[in-house]
Amino acid sequence: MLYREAGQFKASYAEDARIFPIRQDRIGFWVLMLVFGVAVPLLTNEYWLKAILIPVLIFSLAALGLNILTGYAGQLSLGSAAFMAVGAFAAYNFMLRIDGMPFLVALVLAGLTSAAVGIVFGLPSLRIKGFYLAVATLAAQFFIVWALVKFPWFSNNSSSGVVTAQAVTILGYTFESPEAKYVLTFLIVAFMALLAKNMVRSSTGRAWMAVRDMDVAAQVIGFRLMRTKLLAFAVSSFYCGVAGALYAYTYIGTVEPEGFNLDLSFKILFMIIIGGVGSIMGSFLGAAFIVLLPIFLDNVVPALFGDALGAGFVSNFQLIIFGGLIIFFLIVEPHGLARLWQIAKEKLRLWPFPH
Amino acid sequence: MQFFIEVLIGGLLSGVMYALVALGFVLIYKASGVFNFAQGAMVFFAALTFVGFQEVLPGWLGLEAGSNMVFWLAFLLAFIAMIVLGIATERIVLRPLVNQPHITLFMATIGLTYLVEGIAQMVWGANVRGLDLGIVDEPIAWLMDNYEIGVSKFDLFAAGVAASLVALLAILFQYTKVGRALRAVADDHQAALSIGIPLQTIWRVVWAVAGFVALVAGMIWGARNGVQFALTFTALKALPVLILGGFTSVPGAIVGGLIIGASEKLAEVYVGPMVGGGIEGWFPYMLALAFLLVRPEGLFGEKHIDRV
Amino acid sequence: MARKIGDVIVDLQNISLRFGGVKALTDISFNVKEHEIRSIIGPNGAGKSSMLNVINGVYHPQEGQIFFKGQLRKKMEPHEAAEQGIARTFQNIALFKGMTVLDNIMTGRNLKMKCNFLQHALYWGAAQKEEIAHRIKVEEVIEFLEIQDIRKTPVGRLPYGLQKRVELARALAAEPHILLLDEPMAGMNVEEKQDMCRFILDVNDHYGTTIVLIEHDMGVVMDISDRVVVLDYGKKIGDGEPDEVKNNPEVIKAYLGTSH
Amino acid sequence: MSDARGTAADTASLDTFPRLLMQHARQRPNRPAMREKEYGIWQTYTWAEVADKVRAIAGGLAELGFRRGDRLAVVGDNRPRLYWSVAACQCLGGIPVMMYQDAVAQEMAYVMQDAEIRFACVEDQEQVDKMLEIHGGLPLLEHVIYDDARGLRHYDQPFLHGLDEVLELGRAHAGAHPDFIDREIDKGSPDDVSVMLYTSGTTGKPKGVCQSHSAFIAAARGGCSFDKLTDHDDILSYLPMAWVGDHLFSYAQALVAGFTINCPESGETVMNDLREIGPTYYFAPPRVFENLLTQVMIRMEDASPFKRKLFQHFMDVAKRCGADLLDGKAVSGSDRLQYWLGNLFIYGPLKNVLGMSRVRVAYTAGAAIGPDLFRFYRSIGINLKQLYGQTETCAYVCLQPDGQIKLDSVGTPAPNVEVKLADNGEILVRGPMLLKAYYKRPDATAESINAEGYFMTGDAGFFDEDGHLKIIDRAKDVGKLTGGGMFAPNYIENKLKFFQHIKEVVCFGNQRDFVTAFVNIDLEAVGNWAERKGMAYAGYTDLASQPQVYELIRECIEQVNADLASDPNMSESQIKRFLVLHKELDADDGELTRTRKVRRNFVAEKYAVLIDALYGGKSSQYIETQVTYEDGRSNKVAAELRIDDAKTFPPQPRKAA
Repeated sequence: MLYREAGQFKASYAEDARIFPIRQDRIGFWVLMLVFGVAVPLLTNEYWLKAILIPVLIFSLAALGLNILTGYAGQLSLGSAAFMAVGAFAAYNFMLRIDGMPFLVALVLAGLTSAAVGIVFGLPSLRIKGFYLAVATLAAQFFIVWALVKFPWFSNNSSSGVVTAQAVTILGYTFESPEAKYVLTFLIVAFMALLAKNMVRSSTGRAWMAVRDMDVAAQVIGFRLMRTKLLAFAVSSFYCGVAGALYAYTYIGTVEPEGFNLDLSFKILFMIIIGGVGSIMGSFLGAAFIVLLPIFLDNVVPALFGDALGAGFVSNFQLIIFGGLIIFFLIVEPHGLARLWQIAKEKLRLWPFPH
Repeated sequence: MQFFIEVLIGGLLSGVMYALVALGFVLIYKASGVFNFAQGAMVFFAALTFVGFQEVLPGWLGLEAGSNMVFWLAFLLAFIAMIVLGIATERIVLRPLVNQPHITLFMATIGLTYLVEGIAQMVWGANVRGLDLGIVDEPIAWLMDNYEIGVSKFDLFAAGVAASLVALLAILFQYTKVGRALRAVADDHQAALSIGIPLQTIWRVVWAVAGFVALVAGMIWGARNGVQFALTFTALKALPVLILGGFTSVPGAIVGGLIIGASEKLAEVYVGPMVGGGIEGWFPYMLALAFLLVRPEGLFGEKHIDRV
Repeated sequence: MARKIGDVIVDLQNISLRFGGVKALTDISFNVKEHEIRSIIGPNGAGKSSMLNVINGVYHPQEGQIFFKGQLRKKMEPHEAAEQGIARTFQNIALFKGMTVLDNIMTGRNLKMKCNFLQHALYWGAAQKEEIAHRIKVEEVIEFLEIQDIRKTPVGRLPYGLQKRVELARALAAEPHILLLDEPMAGMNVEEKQDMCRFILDVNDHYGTTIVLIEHDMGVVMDISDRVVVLDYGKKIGDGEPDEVKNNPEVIKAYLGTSH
Repeated sequence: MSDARGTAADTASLDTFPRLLMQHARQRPNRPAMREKEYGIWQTYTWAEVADKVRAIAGGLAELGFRRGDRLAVVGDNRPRLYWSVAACQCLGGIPVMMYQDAVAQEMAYVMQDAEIRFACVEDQEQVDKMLEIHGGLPLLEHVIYDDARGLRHYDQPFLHGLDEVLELGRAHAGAHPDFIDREIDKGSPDDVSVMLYTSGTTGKPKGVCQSHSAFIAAARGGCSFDKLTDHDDILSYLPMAWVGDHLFSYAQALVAGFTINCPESGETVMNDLREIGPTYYFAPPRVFENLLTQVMIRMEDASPFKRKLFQHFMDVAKRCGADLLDGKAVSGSDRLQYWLGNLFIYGPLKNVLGMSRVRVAYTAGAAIGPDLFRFYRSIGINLKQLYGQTETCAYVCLQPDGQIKLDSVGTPAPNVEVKLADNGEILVRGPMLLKAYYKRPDATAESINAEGYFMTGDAGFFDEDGHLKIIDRAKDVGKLTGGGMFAPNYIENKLKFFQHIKEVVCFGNQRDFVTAFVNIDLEAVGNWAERKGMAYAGYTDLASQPQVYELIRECIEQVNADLASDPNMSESQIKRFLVLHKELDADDGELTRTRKVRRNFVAEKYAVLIDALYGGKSSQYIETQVTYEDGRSNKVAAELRIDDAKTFPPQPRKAA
């Protein structure tokens, strides 16, 4: 309906291969960027930034990581949280143990550390598939969290591995206010999302998807399974690692290994299932959905039923809603919110025609 | 030496209990190719339902709390609840997802896990409850006196129950019509369908049986550690067992359980101290993982070649 | 310039292949010459597909040797075969269902693409240049196989016949020396078959690609192949020019025994 | 795409096409001259590139021995390289002879003999094969040049040349004689014949119409100034190059105004390519607009009830005030608002989906267009207009001026064109755009141009009160019923053809007591209608014979009869009996011309038995007919055709509308 594509012809392959080939989409995209990059930090209050927007961004990044592995490369992982933990603690230690370590460098190193760990735990994927692999990734989940708790060195000998993130300073400017932290997070996430999009739309992404869709055929046309899968694990873990570091540095500040438990891994998995497996945009939609839903329920449920039901009720209700939604989406729309948006868009492009 | 044997036996016995949970997985996997991550949640649900009924029944029926009557009634009701749960799952989750990739079904059962946990706690509340089967968790005196080996009566009892349950299932599979049909289905869905085996009925039966297994497991685990959310983690214990034993093999589940149980305890006792303990959380996985690299199809699972 | 057949390029000697107890291929020898169209025929389960899988390294025979361009080939992985210039299509279509036709065909170029994932991540610059360069190649294939109008369609939505064509396109995009086609015309209607035949001949003629072909449609096979090898229950029962094969009593027996 | 309008090219002093081309190459070297959808994108050629290629091709032709005055046959779809070879040929003072690419070899053979062709430039293997087929019979034909080499690798005839090869020859030639081309261009004179277009006349063999540079340039200039076309306009070139309209719009006007012509990827993708390019200047014969509308309606029928309601509502709004808004007439505020909303929700998207969002001027001609059809497009804000002209007049006689559109007229005489009516109502025209002559047919030339230099169009018509020309019919087709009433078959047929279910109609009645009709149903429209009715049918013949279909057609005819009854001169030519033909009238069977005009007499002879049946009062008639398919194969269709009566109405005075 809003689309006016007549006359938007492509005179070069560069134009044809743009991320947003349709002008209206480009406009929409930049409007969004301005809203969330500029308007939001100026207009919203601290609660929104701290409790909603920043976590949404960070989880989007984690979900993006998992989506690269599961959505694009087709390797299910239940250990995303653990890789976030690696990132968080790696960043902490780099900052702690190397004087004058610039934050952004620490962030990258954290990602690389996580990537390295990811490769190690990705090795089984060469021999095993499907939920065998999923189970294998549980090993990562438990082992990493355990290791971070058990070896005090990681947390600089703090009790039960709790660490407090150092101040974030870039070029002398210290990011303290939620606004500042939000903008920083926003920029990093946006940038990394762009990189991810670029990877999945070029040969790397095609290799992942080929392995996902039909690994034998992928081999036969010359993709190397090992290289492709391990790369997916590495990149995925890198994203989760960076997300973990941001989680510590721009979100809650004080983290403990137990915070990155299996439950969080599942939440991230839910984000991509609901948001859209194999879709960059889906990672964001899913993260937003999963972060907002509890908050929504917390506010709405009591309002509807009063507090008579007790605090436990809401949390149980949440479990039910989560579980229900997952099943619902897997049955009704396995490609999640992203696909729903796509369908809506197709309809808009064909409007007023149905097809 | 005694100590070693003691640990070993203890490990094997708890291994039996892992096997018990793993059994539930294997049943469902064999019949419907679903890797039911919710098995742990079902254990929790079953135990909670059982104790729940134990609490409320006296009030409702004016029976004397703790009487056998109450016990068996609660058991029956819990069993029925499990059957209902099983059938509902088949209807609501599996049927719509039939012919979907295994991985999708797997994720669906993760969703199911949350759903079941939520329902269970919403109905019965989240607080920890004790569960008394009337067997005290104390060493068997005779062994203690003669060999100075501490073996818990309770563990022995649990092992006994598990063993008899396995025997029961074995009989069910071998000698009943349903059992034969089920094996047929496990071998080849299409073929089974083509010779007129009602797949969905089979699934319902299997889910019900799995529910029953979950109930027994739940009661034993519950009696051991109290009925609480932690019961759901029994599933996480069972996974490495399955990887070892193979998803499709009942004996595999048993053997795998024993191996995991024993090695885990031994590792905890002998390796644990060196690394600060608490390793049974991940040790089984590492073991299973190491094992996977050598034999991806598990101890008893059958190897397959992809045809192109 | 008429197409001329060159020297032996692939030479299989006494190949035997077993899966566990099952014997898929027993002591089979035959060769493929450069630029020729070589057909493998035989009843279902004769081991035709296994033959191709042996050639491009999906299966590894327990016995026998494979000479490729003269030298003995040790055990090699499919992607190595691809690097050697062997491309193939599959009996039951093996397209990447989640991708568009264009992306599927682009995957065929992967071995010729040199950028690494970091360059891809940054995209603008080397990666983009490369993408475009290969897109041009791919577009030629698309034009060649006349699938312009489905370029951007997800392959899942295409009818069977077109999917087969796209799979061929993907294989062609790799500019292979040897093209292995596993029943490229199975389940096609007469028109689609004619088209496919035309394309196969065009490929062989235009690019001089050597083609090894499995096909059930005897008419087609006899029309387009230079030489035909006949398998039955994993054994070779005939080999030679179409006419010889047609009149080979064993072959006739084998075929009368089946529904072909 | 900048929306800034460029300025009309300053080309007043330039009087031949080659000079115009070179002028553009100097004036706007980097603006796009041509685009072609190829390899998935719109390959773009600037004026400089085009000029360069044209020079090269010209050089190559010269190298092959092409001489001033030679004729170059050009056959194929709208391909830039074919347009270039046209220009190249003109550079050398040669005469391009365009031929319809879907013509069968024999038809081509005739033209090539008639035009004494030595050089042919054809698109692809298909055309080359035709050339080879007729080559033997054409002693004059020396060289055949092809654009697309696909499938031609093993053709080793010495007289075959790839266009690339010719280009290379040309480059070499340019090296040897740098200023040869320029000198040749300088030799050209505006009165030289610039192109020969064959009229697929409704009678007799086609005649070659010789048009001079000055004629086409005059026509093009007139059109460009009339519609203020600039070098920023875009046009989609998809109609046969051999058709005068395409030569005027895609060649002459493009070279005069300097706008961009866009060539679709293939015949099948035209609609899609139209949507991508979104031309600002668009031409299509009525049937294309008709098909589009049919498509729209069919697709809307599957839409959700809400959407259908919305669509209906805003379409009514558009009917009410759309056209007026377009013509800048006064419209009430509420209507303006409603229309604005409609534009947001329906018209805008609709135009977008049709690829007409950017259309500034759209023309239709070649046949009368249905009032509803015409109103529809104008009401949704597409400035669709009609024009009138023939091959002999460079398709340039009358144009509808913006703001004064009448549904049933073809507008006022175009700049520098005189139009007057003969006593028998035949339209006579005079002006710079008239043909020089019919090639080698002084007799025909003399017949068609009278003493005062007026060209006799052969169409009958009259001027209405505002001086807008209104066409009724071919002058010679206008006949009399035995009752004395006037019988204008086309007039009636067109009225019928405006129904979406009717594709083609042939009426009879001259020297008869009443009017009868053959009907071709529109397979797609009626097919859909049938599907919704749940009727099963096997192909055209079967569907055409269904009683329900007869009902459907009868209703249409009776509506027309009612309408005719209200027109004093026409009330007697109401249709009394009709039948639905068992096969679609087809150019391959000679029943239609290449431009899909009915060959009335041919049809009358071919189906004489049916006509007799119609007038003989029979209720059915057996018939057996030869059908030729595209690929040349042919086959018999036989059927027992039903003949039905239609209700007629007593004459009544037109009610004040």
